Amino acid sequence: MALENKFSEVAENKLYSLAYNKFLSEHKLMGARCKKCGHLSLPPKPICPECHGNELELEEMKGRGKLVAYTVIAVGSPLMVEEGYGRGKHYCCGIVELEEGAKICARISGVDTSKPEQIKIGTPVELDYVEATHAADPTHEEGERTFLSFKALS
Amino acid sequence: MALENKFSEVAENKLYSLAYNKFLSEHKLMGARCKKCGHLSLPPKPICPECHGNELELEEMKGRGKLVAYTVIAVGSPLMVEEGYGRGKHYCCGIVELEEGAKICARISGVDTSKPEQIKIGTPVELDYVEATHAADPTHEEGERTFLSFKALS
Amino acid sequence: MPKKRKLGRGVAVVGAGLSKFGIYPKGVRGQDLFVEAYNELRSSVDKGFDPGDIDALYLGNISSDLFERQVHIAPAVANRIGIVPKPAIRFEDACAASGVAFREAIIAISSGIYDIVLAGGLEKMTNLDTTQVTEVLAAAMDPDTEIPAGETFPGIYATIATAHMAKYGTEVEDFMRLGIKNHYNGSLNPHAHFDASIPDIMKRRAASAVKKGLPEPHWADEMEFLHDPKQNPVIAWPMRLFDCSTICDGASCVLLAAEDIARNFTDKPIFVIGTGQASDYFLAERKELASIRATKLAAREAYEMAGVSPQDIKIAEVHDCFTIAELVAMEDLGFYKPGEAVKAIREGENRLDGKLPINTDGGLKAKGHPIGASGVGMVVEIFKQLRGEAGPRQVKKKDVDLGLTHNAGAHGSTIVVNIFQRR
Amino acid sequence: MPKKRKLGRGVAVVGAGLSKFGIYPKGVRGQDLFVEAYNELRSSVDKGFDPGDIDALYLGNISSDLFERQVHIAPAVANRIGIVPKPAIRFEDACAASGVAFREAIIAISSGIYDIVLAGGLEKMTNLDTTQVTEVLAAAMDPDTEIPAGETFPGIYATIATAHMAKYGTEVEDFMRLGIKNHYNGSLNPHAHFDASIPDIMKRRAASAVKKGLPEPHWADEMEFLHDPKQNPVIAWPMRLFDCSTICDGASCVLLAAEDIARNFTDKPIFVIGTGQASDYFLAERKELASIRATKLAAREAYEMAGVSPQDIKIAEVHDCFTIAELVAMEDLGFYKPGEAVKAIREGENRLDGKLPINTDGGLKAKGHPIGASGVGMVVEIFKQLRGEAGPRQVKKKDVDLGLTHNAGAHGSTIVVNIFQRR
Ligand SMILES: [Zn+2]
Ligand SMILES: [Zn+2]
Repeated sequence: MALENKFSEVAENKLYSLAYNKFLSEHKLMGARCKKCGHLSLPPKPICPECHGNELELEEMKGRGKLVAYTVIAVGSPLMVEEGYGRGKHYCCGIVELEEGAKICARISGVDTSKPEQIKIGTPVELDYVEATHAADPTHEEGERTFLSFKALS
Repeated sequence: MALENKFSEVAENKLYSLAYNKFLSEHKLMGARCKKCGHLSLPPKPICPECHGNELELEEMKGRGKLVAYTVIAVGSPLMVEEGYGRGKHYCCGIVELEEGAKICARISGVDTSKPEQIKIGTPVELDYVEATHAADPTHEEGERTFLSFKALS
Repeated sequence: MPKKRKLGRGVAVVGAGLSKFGIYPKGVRGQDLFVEAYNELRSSVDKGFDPGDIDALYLGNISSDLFERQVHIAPAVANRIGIVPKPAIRFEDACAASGVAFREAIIAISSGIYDIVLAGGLEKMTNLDTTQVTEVLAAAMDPDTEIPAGETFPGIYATIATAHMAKYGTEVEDFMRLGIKNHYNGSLNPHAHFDASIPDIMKRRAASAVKKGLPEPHWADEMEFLHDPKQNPVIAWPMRLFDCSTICDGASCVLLAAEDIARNFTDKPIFVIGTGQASDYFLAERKELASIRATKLAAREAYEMAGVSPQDIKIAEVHDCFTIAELVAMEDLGFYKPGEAVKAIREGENRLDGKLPINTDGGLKAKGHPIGASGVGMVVEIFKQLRGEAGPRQVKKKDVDLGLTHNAGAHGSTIVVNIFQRR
Repeated sequence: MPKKRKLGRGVAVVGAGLSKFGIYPKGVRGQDLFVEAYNELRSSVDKGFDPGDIDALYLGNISSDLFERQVHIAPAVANRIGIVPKPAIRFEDACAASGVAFREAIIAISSGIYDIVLAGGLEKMTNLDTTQVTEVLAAAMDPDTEIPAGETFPGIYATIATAHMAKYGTEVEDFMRLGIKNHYNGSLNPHAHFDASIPDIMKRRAASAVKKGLPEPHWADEMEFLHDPKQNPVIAWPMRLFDCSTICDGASCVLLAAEDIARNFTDKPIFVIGTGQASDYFLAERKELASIRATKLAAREAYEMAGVSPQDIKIAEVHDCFTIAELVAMEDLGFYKPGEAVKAIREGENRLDGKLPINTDGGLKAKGHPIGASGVGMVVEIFKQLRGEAGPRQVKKKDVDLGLTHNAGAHGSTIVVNIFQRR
């Protein structure tokens, strides 16, 4: 009855985190475009930050873009330490500007993390995914998860 | 030098939690009496809530009092569950008013937890201690800890 | 004696929204539920409003830290609902979190720095299991005395209950009567976590037993059902399962506007005419255990500011995290003399059709208690009732024009009382 | 364009106190450190005051939940310092927690509801190890994008640094220069966690090597030392260890009074003449990455309220959680044009004897960053400097009568800016 309907309505509403992450696990990077003003939100948002409209529709990103800022991390986050990164194995994360105009924070592969000063802002990148198994945390069940990553093309 | 001095001054200041708990582990229940107005704080406080004076001195409680309110808990706190209490083994905790006039929340032994309605408010109690070993938590190291308890006398 | 407080500028509630309270999957975030509440609020503002005019977000939340491993949640919520770069603040005073956010929003508008503030609260509790939730809540107790003693929050309120029973002869059945009333109200509230009365629950349980091939249980009445330890086990004597509010997820919000612009948004603004707040010690240090002093002090401040007396209040939402809490609040708010609330409870005076309806939305008991959302959740109900928009649970007596909310944090170590008027 | 904000009633700081910042044993609670700060505040009020006149406690704290497993900490602190039953509220906006508590206290006094408010902050971080602390801080990031990407807070600010380097040609040595300045200032501050300049640290490390029977290391100067990866390892390139503020414990507080009664407490009240706050998106969604928009917006609000321009400011405390954060703030606050702060840094313009001294107390880098205490910690320093009471680090140039504090939460998704005046 009403109770269950209401729950599944929220859970499956395509503009909440749950849906974004579900699409990610299917190797789809989804944004949301405002029907009123055309603004693209990535990840999807339920309400447009530009015009406050609340009719937005999902749009799949093509996955091409360029690196606009980055870092190479030596003292890793707990998640990355769980994957074996850290002091002995640095990793790059950065901000990618997609051809669609939206930017997103993601893992960056295909760069030389031993020479962080040589990574070039402007490097073209293309969408990629990383699968890794993690323990449960307060918002995820235990198991394999898909992580957004971009591969440097030059 | 100054750095270390300042630390130990705070750590050993007898009116903070650290000192209260250290005395408890020596089976001493300490309050603090305001030198200005005579108000007794239990556990000790660094500043008197009655007159705002900040000269207080430690005073050991004699440990006799009466039960003024209580409960018998079936769904135990994580700490008590660690000690084997819970659905199958209920426990009593309550508020004791000491002869010195101050009240304190503590474990209560010597009552029939299967008949909570028969526990009498006003029952005389006397100071007792429980030792139990617990895992580390954000504010305690792993190991044996002393817990304040009062034993019902009738 | 506290000083007589006053606000420099009047404030009104002009819109309100709630998410459905209940249990949502792990991947749903508290901020998603806030969007639900906010969307409902948007439709509630009769004459509409431009979200770009919201000056700030005041958000109550107790521990997204421990429940969702997220901090700095206020700007994240501002982001979700599209109101960046407006200031966004999280307030925490245990279960009074959004009551405090609401009061601070009133104060901010009153100061003149803001004209329109979105005040609300959220909590996503059910990612953790009941034991873990109990541990989170226990973090609001005294780490030097109460936690080592093995106290729990049901235990703290049960302790208050034994003091009240010893002093005034209050009986466990009085607590049960409050649960019956609140569950009935909740059954009329589509936002409630438990939208079922006690008789509804009795029918469901009997049917469920039959379905499982077990003998059909019979209870003479609700009282017999609530005395059945299998159906209503003791949590912390004398508090049983049906004396305790529910652990659930939810969000609430209201739109506040300065008095001088309130009618731009609706012809029926609900004015905040009094507000009060007080703190208190942990339980053992208090002189009186069968009463919550902070409620008395916060209420006095609110009544004096509003220029009304407890007897003027037509409807109230009080903090029934446990049934004993509702009973004690009825006395501390001055609705009844100490020890006399039981008389009203036994006579049904606080039902929907009674002289002073209390917790018409089902209270924290039946509507649910997503802790950070509860304080503003109460305001949402008073807003609806004073406007005559509460649907099947609308109080029908005439002149329901003065309402009160009472929101408690932890042991009642924080209390916020607000008084509302329809003009 | 934001509206021009104003306060209905003036407010002044009349007393201030800090605990010693540093690493305290596990059994010492954040609230104990607050008592230290409060006792110092009590002695700082020239004409004395009656603690019974404090109307409310406004406390910033980020996560006593995760650090100390304690919630509802504000009434617990009120209890410790003996001001129950006054209202006590906890504010959280990540590392801007006490900046927000301070601003809200200003607003509350301005509204007329309170006359005297104690505003402060505390954090007891070191019960957890560095990895656990990193995880707590990471909880302020976007759980959908930044956490899965493996971001950390040094990483977020390092990302801003690469954007700034690419856009303006900023060099890693510019970051190092800020660390050298701040460590020198910290060496003059008895409350600082690191009361040692970089040359002091170089001497200590050389002596320690000799003591261990190792060859004595030599560095030509501070720059060579800071380029030595053994002494100053990369945390998140280009941010190295000495670019990061320290994890430590501490508390801060100030006493605020309405303008009309401020001189009852001291002949040298420091007036709050401007305040501003703004929020922002997580990093990737921002149009500009080499700048923090919320700083610009909060600063504009504060400057307009104060009726002053960035060039009028004589001394500033800016949020240097990482060295790049100080550099970007210098530009966003309007002290220097975009890309031009490096010129001032290279010329030493922000040293104690420079044209615009910044972070005279050592900043978060050297004084330490017990996160919830930092926002009000900055106010404490401006209070002392404007009153000429900063001891060996007192700025000596004439007419240090206008000061600014800039407190950032997380990515700069919350910014609070305040402007202070000695009259
Ligand atoms: Zn739009
Ligand atoms: Zn005294």
